[in-house]
Amino acid sequence: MSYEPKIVGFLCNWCSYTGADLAGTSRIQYPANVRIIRVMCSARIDPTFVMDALAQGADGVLICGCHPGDCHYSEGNYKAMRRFPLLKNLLKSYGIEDDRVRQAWVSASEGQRFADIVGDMTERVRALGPSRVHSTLLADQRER
Amino acid sequence: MAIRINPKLVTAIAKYGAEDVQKCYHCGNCSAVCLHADETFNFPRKPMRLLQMGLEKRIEASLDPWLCYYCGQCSTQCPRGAEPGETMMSLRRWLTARYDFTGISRLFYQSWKAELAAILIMAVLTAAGFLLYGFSYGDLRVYDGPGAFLPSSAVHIFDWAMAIVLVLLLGSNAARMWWLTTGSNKKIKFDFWLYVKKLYTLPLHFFTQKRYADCESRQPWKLHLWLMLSYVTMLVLIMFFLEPMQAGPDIRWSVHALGYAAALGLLVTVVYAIHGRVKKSEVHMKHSHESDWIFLFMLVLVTVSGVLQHVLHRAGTDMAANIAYVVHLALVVPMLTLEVPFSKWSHLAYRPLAMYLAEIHRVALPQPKALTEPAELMKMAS
Amino acid sequence: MKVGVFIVRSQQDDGINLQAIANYVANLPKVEKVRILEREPRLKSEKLAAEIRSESLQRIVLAGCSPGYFKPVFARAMAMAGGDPEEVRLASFREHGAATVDATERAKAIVACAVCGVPFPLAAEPKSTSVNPATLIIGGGVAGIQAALEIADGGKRVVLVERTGTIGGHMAMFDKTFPTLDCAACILTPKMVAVGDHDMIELLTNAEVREVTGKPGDYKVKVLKKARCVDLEACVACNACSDICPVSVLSEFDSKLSHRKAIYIPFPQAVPNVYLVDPETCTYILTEGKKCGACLKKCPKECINLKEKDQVVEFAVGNIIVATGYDLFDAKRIERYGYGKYPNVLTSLEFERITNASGPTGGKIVLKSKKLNKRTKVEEWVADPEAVAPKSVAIIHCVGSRDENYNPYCSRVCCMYSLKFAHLVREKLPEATCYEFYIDMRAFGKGYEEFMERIKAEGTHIIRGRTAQVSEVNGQLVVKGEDLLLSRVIELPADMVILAVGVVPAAGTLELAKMLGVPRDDDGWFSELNYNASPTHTERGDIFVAGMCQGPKDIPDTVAQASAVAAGVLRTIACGRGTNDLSTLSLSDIESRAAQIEAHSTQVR
Amino acid sequence: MDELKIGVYVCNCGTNIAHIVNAEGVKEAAAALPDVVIARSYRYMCSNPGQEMIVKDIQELGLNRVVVAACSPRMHERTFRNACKTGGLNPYLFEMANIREQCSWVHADKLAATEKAKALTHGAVNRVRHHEPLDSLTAEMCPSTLVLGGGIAGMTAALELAMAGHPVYLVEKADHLGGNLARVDSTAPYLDSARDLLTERITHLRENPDISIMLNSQLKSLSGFIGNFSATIETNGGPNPPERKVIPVGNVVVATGYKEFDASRITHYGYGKLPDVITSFEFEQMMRAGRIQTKSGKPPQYVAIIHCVGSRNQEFHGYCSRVCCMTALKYANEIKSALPDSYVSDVYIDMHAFGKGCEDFYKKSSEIKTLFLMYGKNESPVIRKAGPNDDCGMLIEVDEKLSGERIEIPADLVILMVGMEARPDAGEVARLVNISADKDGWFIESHPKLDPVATTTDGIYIAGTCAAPKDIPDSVAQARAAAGRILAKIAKGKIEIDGVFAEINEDRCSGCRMCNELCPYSAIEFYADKKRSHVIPAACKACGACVAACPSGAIKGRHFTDQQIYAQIEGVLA
Repeated sequence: MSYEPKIVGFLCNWCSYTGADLAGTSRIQYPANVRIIRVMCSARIDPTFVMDALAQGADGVLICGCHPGDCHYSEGNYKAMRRFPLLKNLLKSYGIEDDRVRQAWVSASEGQRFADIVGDMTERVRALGPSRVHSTLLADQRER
Repeated sequence: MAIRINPKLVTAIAKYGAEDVQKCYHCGNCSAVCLHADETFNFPRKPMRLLQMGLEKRIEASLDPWLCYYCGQCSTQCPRGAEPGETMMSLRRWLTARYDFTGISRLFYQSWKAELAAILIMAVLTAAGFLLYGFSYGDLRVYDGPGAFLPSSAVHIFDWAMAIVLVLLLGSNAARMWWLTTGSNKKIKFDFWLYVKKLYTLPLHFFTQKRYADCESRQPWKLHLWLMLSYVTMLVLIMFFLEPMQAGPDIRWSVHALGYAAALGLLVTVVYAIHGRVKKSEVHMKHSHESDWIFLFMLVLVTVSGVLQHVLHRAGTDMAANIAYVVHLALVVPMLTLEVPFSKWSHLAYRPLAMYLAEIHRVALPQPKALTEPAELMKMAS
Repeated sequence: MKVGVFIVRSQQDDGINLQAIANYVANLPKVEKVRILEREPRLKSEKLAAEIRSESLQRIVLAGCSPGYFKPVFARAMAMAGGDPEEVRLASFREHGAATVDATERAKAIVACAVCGVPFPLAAEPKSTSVNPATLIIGGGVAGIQAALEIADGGKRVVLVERTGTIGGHMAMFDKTFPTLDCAACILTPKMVAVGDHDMIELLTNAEVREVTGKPGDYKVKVLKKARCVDLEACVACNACSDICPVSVLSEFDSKLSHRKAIYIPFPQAVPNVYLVDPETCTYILTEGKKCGACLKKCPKECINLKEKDQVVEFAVGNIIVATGYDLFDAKRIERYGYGKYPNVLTSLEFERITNASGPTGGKIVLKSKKLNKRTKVEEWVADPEAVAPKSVAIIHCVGSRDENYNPYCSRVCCMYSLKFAHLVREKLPEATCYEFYIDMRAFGKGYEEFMERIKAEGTHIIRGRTAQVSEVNGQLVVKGEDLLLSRVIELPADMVILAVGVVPAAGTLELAKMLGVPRDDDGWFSELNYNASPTHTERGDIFVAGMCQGPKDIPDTVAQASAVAAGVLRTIACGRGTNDLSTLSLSDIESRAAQIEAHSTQVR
Repeated sequence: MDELKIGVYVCNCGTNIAHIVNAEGVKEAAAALPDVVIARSYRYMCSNPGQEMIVKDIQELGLNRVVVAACSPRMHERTFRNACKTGGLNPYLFEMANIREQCSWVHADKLAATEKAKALTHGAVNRVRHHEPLDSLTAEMCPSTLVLGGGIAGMTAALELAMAGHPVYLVEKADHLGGNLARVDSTAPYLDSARDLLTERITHLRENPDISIMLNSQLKSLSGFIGNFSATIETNGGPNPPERKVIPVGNVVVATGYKEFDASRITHYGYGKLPDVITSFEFEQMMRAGRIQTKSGKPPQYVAIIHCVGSRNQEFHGYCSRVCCMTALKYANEIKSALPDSYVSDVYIDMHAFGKGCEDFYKKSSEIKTLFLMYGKNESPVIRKAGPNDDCGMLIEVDEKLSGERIEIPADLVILMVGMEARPDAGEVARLVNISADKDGWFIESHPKLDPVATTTDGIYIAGTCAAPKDIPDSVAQARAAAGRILAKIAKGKIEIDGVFAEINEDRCSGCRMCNELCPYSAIEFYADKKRSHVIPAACKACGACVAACPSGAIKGRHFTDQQIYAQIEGVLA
């Protein structure tokens, strides 16, 4: 059986999670590789979550929040947005490929968009092959 | 250099008929629906704007009002009930008054009483004149031949005299129109050959009024054309064939056939017009200025009296025919002398002239090409 | 104090006997002179001043339907005569609702108050009534939803009656909302869900109010619950029934741009999230159970009952909130725009659906295309996501609005949503050109003007001038109108034309108005009690209006009104006192009250 | 705490889940997980038998954690939480795995879907282990309200609240009530009397025992949170020294209104230099005095009204002031009424006649022969003195857009329609009550569409023109809306605070105050004495921004703790 990447998706409760539900109610198909974890706001997503997910063996991590300006908490998604580049740098320093971690904005009415994003991401990650982070990171931790 | 606006004009123009012009909030619908408005002559909205702002000089200089034949589309579709059609009509009245150097026209349009009085006086004078002539040179019991009360020869001379006066009056006003709209326009330099080349448009529009035919409904054009041809026929008959016309008592089909046709045309169209204006059956008949009524009724009376004197003469009752003739003349003379140069009838000259000048403008003025490309649009806008 | 009363005749005051009023007023104490002015009187301050001096009047009362116009000329006269111009008082019949029941009596009362220099609302305060704590809300649009939540959050019971199968109203159909461009679903659906599972809200969808009797504070309501044929509790919205249903008709929710089944759910996020059966098209119902019934067999929870009958429920409420919203102006009425003739001349709502991410095209802006309906064998113009995108889009403002031949009033929202459309077009089809034909750009709200500037900057051609007509020149739609700023008549090609249709009172407004005894204004919207002082109260006690049904409004204003109404309701419940109908007050009541107030009045200014 | 007993319930949702996901498989997988004492699958967990199943198990097997793998929590989380409650279990000890909307409905591959369902369930089980029983707190709701501003909005809000029998403190800076409305003679578009409106409101206010009107007063400070504010009001009544009063209030309505634009800022209008160029408010005074006249005392023959003075102009204010257009039409009518022989020119950009009855008013105004002249945005008419042989005092030069002509408008009196702008002290007020103002100084609502009167700070509401320009009906509606919110809160008596909020571990907090800045609801206050931050549960909306940001990990986002999420991650990836 071909390699199936595991992707963890952190979705904000108000827009993205609802959007994912809409994909469901509208029966829009997308790869089963993503496992969704609901948080109240994209601002809640601590970079360490992402690191942890990768450490636990995720091949990719998807972060979704409301479109800029739509945040239920008025500006949470901006905070997430500002935080993301830092995370990216961190990941680079670990030698983790850029495509493995992605941030996207999905509104409550964009079921299709969510499906597309997941589909696209799955392909990219599949192309990258299994993540080595799991092992390497564990090694680091052992040294510490 | 900025021009001073004159808020008072709107109130003044009301006398000429335009009462709703101020209602216009400038959506541009009228200009867009008008089939005669084009790149050079954009109306009725633009003239309405000039009117609202009281820019008399600009209005004087514009031919727009004459290019409108009042099909009424603009008025029916106007979202504010601003009656663009009627406003153009009123502007034509106002312009007529402006072209007329004697100021009589202005007087007539602003007070129908004055116009009526003038007509009466003129009628009385004419009647008196012809009676005097008749009694001193002829016999009331004789209609034609020797000793006729009003011999065609005499009347004929009078016709021509009057015609010349009219042409002079109308001509001078037409000249003023040319000067105000074209002659004084710096942008249009005088080009004799152009004027000659375009000359054909004058008779063309006078006799066919083809632009009228372009309006939404052709019905008004047909009627108007019929009316016009009828009195042109009548005019020709009177100016050139008065003698055989008047001779009798037996019918001379050569001329009379035409005469009958013309008389019929006049009667039918005029009665139709009156009926329409009373019933307000059509858009362009909704609003009637006093001058319209006076004109129409004069026309009816003239036609009827004319027919009457003819019938009486054929019936052999010469005396009655003569009296009818005097009455007829007492109506014709004031109508022609007053209506043609100073009132509604003057448009028979101004309209074709406007068409003619419009042609000149189109050639002489730089032609903006039709806007269909957004790019150009943006260029223009910026 | 010597008072002179001038009564102004006007077109509106049919049904009001001015002479009777004059006679009545003449007998009031203090009134020195009464005069009826003819229609559109030509008044001169100089003359009036002389009159005032000769009669040595200290107060002038101007009575009439809306006599406000003449106040300045009298004020000037008063000043000339050395009196106090502030003592020119208005007795406006329209302002205080004398268009309703026995107008003349009301008018008398209004004048009486003015004569005493007492504002009518002060003197005319109906007795308070006891209040049933339950509230009826008619209409489940954003106004109804907002009001319902506010009141229910206050711990008071609400019955929300909605005519269609789901709450959400028009807003649920929209894609984005101006000027913030946040998606309507994102902000509305949470509120809809909240309404759906609020303990204090009883939701009656697919239902209509049929009868309202009783009096303020205690209204008896009859509601017709149309057969939904699906068990509200049991249905899990699994779509099995809809999948099997052979009947396919054009979806109202997608403004007929896509298909739905005879058993359907208006849209995926509907509340209640339960299917319903359309009796007009369901084969089983039409054939009285002889044919079809496929869904019955298919439903895993056996929660479909196609034999279900409509039923009437009765209950009592204290307050009633009317939030029936609006319908769109029927664009077919303006033939020269070719709506219904040319498939790609769309109404604004149709475009909302096309551009909506959860709409028939998944948010792709495309031209309509012909599709054969397999069942009916007729070709229908529908929005197909695969169809071609327009290269040019023209948006026409004020369709049916600001036009005496149709609706004289301004619909208030079209300018802004048109700008929003322009933005969406430019955003989704950067190549496409986009025109707006407007008369006045009414960007009056918070952040609206800035929004307009933004749209301009995005490169939309904003043309001042009303489009005269849309025609088809060998297959190409052409829009003709005058560009007033260039003063040129222009003809522009447009693949898609969007008509920014205005709004009209919702169907059935007239009947409802009769049922409730709430008057309507000349344009058919519900009349508020007082334009300035009480924009959400009505002539009837404890009946309120909120949102579009009172007059065109955008979402923030609608929501504000809805909350305002909630305040009115919560207040009456909190203090246990509602307000009775104004009509319960007799002339003498008001008269004496006015006199009282004047006696120990605290003069303002 | 005693050892974990987790119950897992897998819903088939008829065939909705079962036709793709092998529910039995998911059940067995779950059953194999540690601490799981019972795992069941059932056709419809949401149905009554389904729920009863849970209740029964809690009571009989003593479950202390419950997981349901079914549809989206947005659909049935509430249902199952209630089931737990009835079973005697704290509802927060429940977790849901979404294996319908986000699994069976979006995947065709049965195997993959089943695997995913297992993973999601595993995640839920892991997460639920770390759940803690949470109880919603309650706080007192003080029934009295503070209303800032005695204009039409403030007065209306105050009345609405007081008539419901709740005490209200109406604080007004000036020495009289009425605000800007008190300067107006009549109102557009129906030309009703503004004075009557005012008299009615003020009389009611004075008669109402529950309202204490505080004139010449200002808010000096506000502390506390919703339901429990304490406000310090300073009153300086003329000679005697200012006195301070501290009042406890539950909610605050900010209705501080606007100030008019200062016309002298636009030089080319010559306001202040040309005697007969006046502002709209100066004209209102003329109206009230019944004397429309030039400085020389003569009634003007030509009057010009200029719109958008200071509004819709990038140099001054970009926004539209919303009321000036109709007010201008009102003036046109008033002038024509008082001086029938005068000529009124109305110089506008766009005619904003959008309200009820406004378009009709616009038309009526043109029927009385008002001359409407259009000028371009950001272009400005120039007013200059007329020459000796002009029949007018001034000439206004402007590019008229609808004719394309550059024209001179004769005028003896020019009225400048000055726009609205935020009061100079708006920033100060915003700071005091802890709300924010936008670039123009208008207060920001919590949501421009669906929450126009609330702010990001619970218990603080805005109404009327302090939020943005507005006409009277809209201000009144907003004022009532604000009152409505407050009435609802008071009606409940106590404020329910959901158990889910952030809390700060004071031992860990370094007092860096990063979170204070971050919180959009300013729910985090700083104890200067202890150098520690502290979350006000009543104000916290549990977004978790602070939790993620806290450098010392001192903040715990209840029900979304790091522990719980780490566990869930581990679960979904296992």
